[in-house]
Amino acid sequence: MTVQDYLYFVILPILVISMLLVFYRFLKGPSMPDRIVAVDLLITIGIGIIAIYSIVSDRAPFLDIAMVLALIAFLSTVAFSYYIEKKNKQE
Amino acid sequence: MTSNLVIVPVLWQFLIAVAQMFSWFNPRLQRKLSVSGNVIQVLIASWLLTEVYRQGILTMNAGKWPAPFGIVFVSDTFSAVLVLITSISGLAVSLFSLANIVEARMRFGYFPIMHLLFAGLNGAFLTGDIFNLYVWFEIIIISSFVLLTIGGEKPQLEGAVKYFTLNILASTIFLTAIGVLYGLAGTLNMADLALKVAAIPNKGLVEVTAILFLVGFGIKSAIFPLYFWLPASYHTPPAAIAAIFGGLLTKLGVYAMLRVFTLVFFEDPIIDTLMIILAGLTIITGSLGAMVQTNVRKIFSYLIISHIGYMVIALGIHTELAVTGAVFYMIHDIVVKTNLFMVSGLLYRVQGTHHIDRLGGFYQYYPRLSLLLAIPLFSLVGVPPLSGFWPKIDLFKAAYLEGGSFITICLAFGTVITLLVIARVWAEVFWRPAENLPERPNFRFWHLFTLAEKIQYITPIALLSAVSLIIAFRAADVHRISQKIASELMNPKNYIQTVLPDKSAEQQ
Amino acid sequence: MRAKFLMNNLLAFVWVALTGALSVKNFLFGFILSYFILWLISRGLGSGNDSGQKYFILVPRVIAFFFFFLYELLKANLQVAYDVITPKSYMAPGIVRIPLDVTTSLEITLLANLISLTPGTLSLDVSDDKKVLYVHGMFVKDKEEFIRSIKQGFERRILELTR
Amino acid sequence: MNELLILGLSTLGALFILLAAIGFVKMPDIYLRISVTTKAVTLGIGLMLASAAVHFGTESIVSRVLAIVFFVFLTSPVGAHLIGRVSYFTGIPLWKNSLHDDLKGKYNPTTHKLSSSETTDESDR
Amino acid sequence: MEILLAIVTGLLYGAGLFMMLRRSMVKLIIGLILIGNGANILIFLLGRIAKGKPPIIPADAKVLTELYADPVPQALILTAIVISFGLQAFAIVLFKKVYQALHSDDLDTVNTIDDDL
Amino acid sequence: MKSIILKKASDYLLPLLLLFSVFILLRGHYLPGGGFVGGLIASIAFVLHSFANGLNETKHLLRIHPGFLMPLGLSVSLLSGLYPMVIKKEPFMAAQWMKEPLDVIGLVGTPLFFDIGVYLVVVGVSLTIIFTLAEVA
Amino acid sequence: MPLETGFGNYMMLIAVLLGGMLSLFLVIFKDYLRDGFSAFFFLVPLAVFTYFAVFFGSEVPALGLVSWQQGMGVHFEWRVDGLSRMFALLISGIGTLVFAYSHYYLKGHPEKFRFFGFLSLFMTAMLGLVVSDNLIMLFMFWELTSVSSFFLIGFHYEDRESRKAALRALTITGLGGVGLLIAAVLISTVTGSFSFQALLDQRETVLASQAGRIAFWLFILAAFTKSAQFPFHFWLPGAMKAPTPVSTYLHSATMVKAGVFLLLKLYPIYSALPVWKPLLMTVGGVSMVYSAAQALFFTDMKSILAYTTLSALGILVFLTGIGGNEGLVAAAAFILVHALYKAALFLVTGIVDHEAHTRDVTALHGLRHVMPGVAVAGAVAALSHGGVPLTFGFIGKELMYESALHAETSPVPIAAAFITGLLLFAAGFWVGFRPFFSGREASHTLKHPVSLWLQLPVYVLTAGTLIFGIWPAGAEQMVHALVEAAGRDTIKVHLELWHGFNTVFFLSLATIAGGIVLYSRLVPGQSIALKVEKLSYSSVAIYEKFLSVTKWLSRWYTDILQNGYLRWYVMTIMVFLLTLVGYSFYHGVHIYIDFKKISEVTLYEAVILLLMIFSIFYILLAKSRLAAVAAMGVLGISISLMFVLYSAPDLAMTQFSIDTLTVILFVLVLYKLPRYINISSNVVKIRDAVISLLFGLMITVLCLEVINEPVNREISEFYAENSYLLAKGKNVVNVILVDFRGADTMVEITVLTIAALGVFGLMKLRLKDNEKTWE
Ligand code: NA
Ligand code: NA
Repeated sequence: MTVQDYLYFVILPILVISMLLVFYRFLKGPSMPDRIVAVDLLITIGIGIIAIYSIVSDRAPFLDIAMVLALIAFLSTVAFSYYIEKKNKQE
Repeated sequence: MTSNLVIVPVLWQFLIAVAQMFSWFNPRLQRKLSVSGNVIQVLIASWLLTEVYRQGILTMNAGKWPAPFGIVFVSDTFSAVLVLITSISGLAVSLFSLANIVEARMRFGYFPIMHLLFAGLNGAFLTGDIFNLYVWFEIIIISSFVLLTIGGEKPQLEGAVKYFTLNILASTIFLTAIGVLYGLAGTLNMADLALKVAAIPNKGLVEVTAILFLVGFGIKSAIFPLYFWLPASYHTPPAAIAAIFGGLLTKLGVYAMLRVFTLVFFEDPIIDTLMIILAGLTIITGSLGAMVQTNVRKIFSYLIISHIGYMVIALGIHTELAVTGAVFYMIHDIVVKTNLFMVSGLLYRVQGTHHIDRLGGFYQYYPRLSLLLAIPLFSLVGVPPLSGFWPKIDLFKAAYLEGGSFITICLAFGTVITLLVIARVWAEVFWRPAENLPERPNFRFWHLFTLAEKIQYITPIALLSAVSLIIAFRAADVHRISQKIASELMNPKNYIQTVLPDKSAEQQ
Repeated sequence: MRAKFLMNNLLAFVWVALTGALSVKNFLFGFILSYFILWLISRGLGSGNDSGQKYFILVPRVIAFFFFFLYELLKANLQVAYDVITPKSYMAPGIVRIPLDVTTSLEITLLANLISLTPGTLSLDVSDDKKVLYVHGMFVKDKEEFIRSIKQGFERRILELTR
Repeated sequence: MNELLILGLSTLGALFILLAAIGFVKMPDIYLRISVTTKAVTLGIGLMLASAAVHFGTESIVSRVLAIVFFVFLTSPVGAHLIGRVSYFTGIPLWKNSLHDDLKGKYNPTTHKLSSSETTDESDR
Repeated sequence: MEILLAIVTGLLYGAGLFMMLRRSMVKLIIGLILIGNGANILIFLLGRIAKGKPPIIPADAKVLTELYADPVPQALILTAIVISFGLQAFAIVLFKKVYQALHSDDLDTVNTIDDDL
Repeated sequence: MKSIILKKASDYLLPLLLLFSVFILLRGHYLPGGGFVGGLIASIAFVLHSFANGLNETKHLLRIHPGFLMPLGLSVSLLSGLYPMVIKKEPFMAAQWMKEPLDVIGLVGTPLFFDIGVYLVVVGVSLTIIFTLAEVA
Repeated sequence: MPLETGFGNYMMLIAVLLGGMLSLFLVIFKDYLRDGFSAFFFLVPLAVFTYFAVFFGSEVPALGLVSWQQGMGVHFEWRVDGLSRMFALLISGIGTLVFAYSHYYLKGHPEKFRFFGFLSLFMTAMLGLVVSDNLIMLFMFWELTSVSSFFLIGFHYEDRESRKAALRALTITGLGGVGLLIAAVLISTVTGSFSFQALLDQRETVLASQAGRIAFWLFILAAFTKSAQFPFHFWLPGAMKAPTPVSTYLHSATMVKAGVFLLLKLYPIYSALPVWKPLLMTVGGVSMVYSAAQALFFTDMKSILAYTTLSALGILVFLTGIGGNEGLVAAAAFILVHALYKAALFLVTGIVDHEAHTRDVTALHGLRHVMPGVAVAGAVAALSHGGVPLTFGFIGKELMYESALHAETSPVPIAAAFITGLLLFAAGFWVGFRPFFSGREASHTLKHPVSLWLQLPVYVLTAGTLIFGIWPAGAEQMVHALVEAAGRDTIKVHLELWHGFNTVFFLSLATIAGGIVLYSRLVPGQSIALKVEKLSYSSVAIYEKFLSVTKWLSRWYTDILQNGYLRWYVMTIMVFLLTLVGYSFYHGVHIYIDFKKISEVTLYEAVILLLMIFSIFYILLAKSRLAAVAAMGVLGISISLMFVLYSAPDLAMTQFSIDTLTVILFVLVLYKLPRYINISSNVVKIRDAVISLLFGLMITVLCLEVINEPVNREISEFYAENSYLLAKGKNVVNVILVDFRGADTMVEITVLTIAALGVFGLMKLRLKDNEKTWE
């Protein structure tokens, strides 16, 4: 078993299973912040998947995607928080 | 022949728009740029047409990449003629906007967006690449959305929701069709597609693709039963905007269909039959709709639908005769429909309503103006020898010879109803005495207009009326051009050879 | 002025890191680029007024701080991991009010982020007068001890860095 | 050597992430969920990226990985803070077994101003 | 794999249509976005998919020689995504404006215009 | 949103993101990235700043209305296409490259300027849309 | 036949267009002309009359051609033979009289010059029609007569009835016009041109062809509508809303005869059809009897004349139907006869109306005292109308009886002709005799004597009636030429005053006797006419009913389709697409999947797709808007990851950044909205779900089928090879975007710009009330 195989057959499955778990929480909620955190987590795990995938496929350019994800994922969290805060102020 | 001239009509509009965006806070300058720019545009378009007439099909390989690898712009006679007609209509609309569009709208980008719309139209007419056609379609769609909603009046918004949704749906179907086509043929250049699609053994899939294109373009051209967005929206924006829409946008769909269904997809009896049925139903639906409307602009809107049917006939009857008639009709229709919506704007300006039951007395007050307005109205009807009449000869002939009795009857029906509807408009709007005119909120007597305003209202209408009269009295010339276009469309070999000189050489 | 110069250098380094080409020219390019960006946004950044000397003492402290942080991170992570894995819960969560000694926004932010980054604690908010930090903790059996650990740990070290 | 390092780093990272995911599902209230996940995942990602850096080994990749890690470490606690405070004043309750709530009543419901005063409300529950 | 992807594509189109057939304007926009995504994936899928072979020429090479994913659909989708973004942005704002004018998210309140005016 | 933490973080994130966006823009010809993504990242940077500091701060910082970046970017792109056509008598958009690559930036040619135009337009567009919405909403 | 060339051709063109030129002159200069200027207008038709009278002898038909739309086969192709000459002379001759008459009749009328404009335009149309030897040219002038008639009927446009009548006339004649156009086109598909001469030359081929036979019915439609034959007759009485000179000129003497003209012109081609004779005789016969009877129900002089005109048109069609020498001669003579007496009667009516301000025969009597000359003229015209010997009307009636008598063995035709003659006699007397000669005292007094401008035209016409009545041989040559032209036969026409004591003579006597009895017994009254009109089976009523039903149906049809519900529109379009594609799949695509071309599924791919599927369903079912938006975020991440897996790094980046921005947009917009609505019933949901499912299925199947097909990678190979070497970039996607397909990107950023400008304008622009377009 090469490192590649290990990453492919062990690490990637672990990561996608984590994704499923997080997604389960997304579906379950119960509150909106839960879902927002879930989305944020999914992105972050996605970064991990991309990192591993770049090793598996031996393509460094994929890491750049991870970089972009890391940079701007934060903004949706900010936006959702902004939304909830503003919405609450209305009431 | 390769020539950069092909792209100039597009780039020129871009330049005007950019210059206007830079003078965002100076609507006066924008107005001047618009009118003078469009005058030059007409010259450019005439030049292009002359060159195409002299040298044959012109191409321009963007980025110097040979077709089919880069995007190629192609101007055959059809494209060049449409660019010219668009430019003339554009000039008229540009003049008409000066008085018809309130300055508030100009301060929010009316002019640059209008010019980008023209750039889009010219681009769509001139491109030789199917995906590039899609992006031009998008530029047209988005600018028409913006023009439709600019000002944000309630009826405009309501109309826009429908216009928007259904047109986006159309684009998406179009995009899907492109995806499928690329999956099948692996190319996007239309001439190359012509060669490669012909070589695809699975004709069933090609037919499905053709249907996707048909529906996508069908929505844009407002054929039955895909036209719903048109009567829901065309009567809502200011007249100058409605004039661009009414004259040009649906015709673009027809252009795309004519192009794609003569170049890429070969004759398919099922689609031909379908097209004939659709053309007939389009004529009938539009006519019936026009009969019952009471808003002048809605009447015109339904007439647009009805007359789209005339052009769609050519797609059902794949003969040079039918295409000649359709192309001739298209040339006439662009000019006249643009003019009609400007007429509706003038009527509104002096009467303060679009409603046929409240309009009236126009003849009584403005007999000479009425006479001018009668030209587009009766040109539309096709009272001989006005422009709408000539293409009908070929259309009727083609319909009878190849299309069968159904389409012939529909064509006759459409002709009679158009006559009735316009006669009714004449009787109700021009003849019937007006009531309570001065009490209306937007009412203003014509003689109270400033001279500049009068000129800005009259010149464009007169310009387009003159063009339609020229079309009428030089019908044989227009007919000859239409025949040339039809023959180019029906025998695309020359087109393919010009775009793909190497490939065609290989094949021989 | 000095702060800006530092910032500028920092950004130029980041540029070098990003492009991965460590050369004088690249650094200069990054410098010019970040100069431009700083100029672009100069109105938006609060003008720093810390003296320039710090720059030289700062480096060793930063390194020490970094290792302290790593240690805390690992330790707390294991603690939480244990609690997540084992079915029995040892959790005693709660929101705790922590009066602050740090005063500048930078210090507060640094502190809050570090607290959040270590497992089991989460900075919820800072009071509008910047005097109090509200922290959610997973294991707050003893509130005073909890407050003390934060004040003695992260806050003290941050103050060492910035003052 | 490199391979072992990759194995170690990625395994550790994957475990942290898995742990965070499990915690995210298991934890009883939003604050705990945020608390558990933010850092575990941040750490996990850092380790994953580190293994990639080891794998490619080039200067540019390493510096890029460092940059990403820096970004993540900078942004994720801020995000956690934002979501956490928003959760609080939208009234999402703490877990029933929570011991303290010093924030209770400190937010002005209309202005969202947070006061620093030490009122009597902070008593244990 | 292609089968699954084809199913997802179909699902996106179907779901988009279903949302467009609702009365809520927000749902309409979501529907349009879904169909748009569907179209992108369709182009992607029909351009044939390839795993782990981005069409980027390696630093030490001058041409792409080994297997690579077809870059054309990618470029098309990129253009399409960007264009849809423009349209979506406009749609969202249009919708906001309609809501301001009509105080309703219900599409059935915007059909006065088809009656005579 | 009033959050000291966010505000402080955004002070650092803004220049970082902008830098990053230029990085992404310039490398697009060789590696993933380009004017479009670069522009998006730049605009996201400003949006983030506006979330943290309020719209007026961000506008103040930008000096000009972001809308003017649109015609600016369009002209840059258009000119990079027109240059070969008008000056070199070649087809529209026929790429013109400098003979030798520059350091750091690499080979400079009209496609690069084209991409810069894209970048500017994207920044202008995103910011115009979002600022308009944020102001009115 | 000599073909005119050069100057002669242009002379003809000028003669035809002279009226049009006058019309154009009036449009431009009418505001600068003094009222009296119109006194010169009659010179225009007079010149034309002279031209036709002098330059075209009856011996030789003349042909000519001024080429116009070269290549479309449409030219100013003219032919002057006996038929067109007679019509041309009538048009220009009566035109001269009407022009002169109108000069005084409309004295001081503010719209006088408009009136003359249309009148002279009409003259051009009518002249063009009768000289055209090109079917399209003929159609063109035919339509022009309809249009100018429309404007003339609507001359008093402020009157609702006038507008209605004008519309009605245009509807009916327009219908016929379209028929004529199609007929012309059909003929051209057989003969290869629009030339009438070609049609004549190839008449056998035409008759044998389907197109030729369909064309026949369309020609008939055109002729019957124009010449107001039953059941299309109802537009003509309404047309009497036009000023009296118009009624004289258009709706009695000339335009309405265009249909008859067409029938006569087609006679050599279509009279060979077995249906010709029965069709024309029946329709003409019914028209003549029915209208003659109706004429007696009115008291308005013009209405009476309108119905007698209808009857006369019926007679003409009837006679054309009989055909042969006798029928044609009778028809030809009757055209002239009718033109003379009917024009006179109309003009007399006009004088009475002008002087007494009423046209009600029951209110008029003894006018002989105030306008003796007019009274005599009226009486002469009435006598001619009744077919009394020594008037031209007598000759006409004799010929009609004779041909009716010989037409069939059945007595029906002659009976119909006799009844018609009887009724017409009485009707003519009511108009031409009764207002002047009944009663002792004049019902009205005049302020001035009747102007000579009004009287002279009447005298000219009555003189013609008398001259030809006494000396019928004078008209012989014209009638002969017409018959020769129509019949394509050289026969000798002999018109005589005295035919001896035969059946026809006794019938004539009986007509006069019966007519006198009828005239003296019947009291004019409107009541019957009103009753007839009220009966729902009268033509007008049926027409109106038809119109309203059509309108109702159109409204219903239009509203069903365009019902305002966006989702209905979407559904219709999609169902249409589904049906077409479904049909195409069904008959043309063999559905199979080649598993060799399908790659295997791995866990992580499956999970990512699962994530996509779940988030899609979540979006569908989400109760909260924000949750739906968040799920869109999840969908976006999954799509990005998929793009990463399948080697599209640029796509992944872009997709992700765009999704982030979209979330921000939603967030900025959504927070002020009311509750997320969910109103559809379950039935509707299930229906929509089924449609959506089918649509999705269609896409899935389509995808799988396309994947089966072979791939052509010519383009992408070119990019792979040349991206670096020629375009100097290594990220092929980016090189495509900025170089290979840079034009797409140029447009794309423009789209974005416009969208941004749109958003800006939409949110920021607030129109003031006076800037709004909508009321
Ligand atoms: Na679209
Ligand atoms: Na923590």
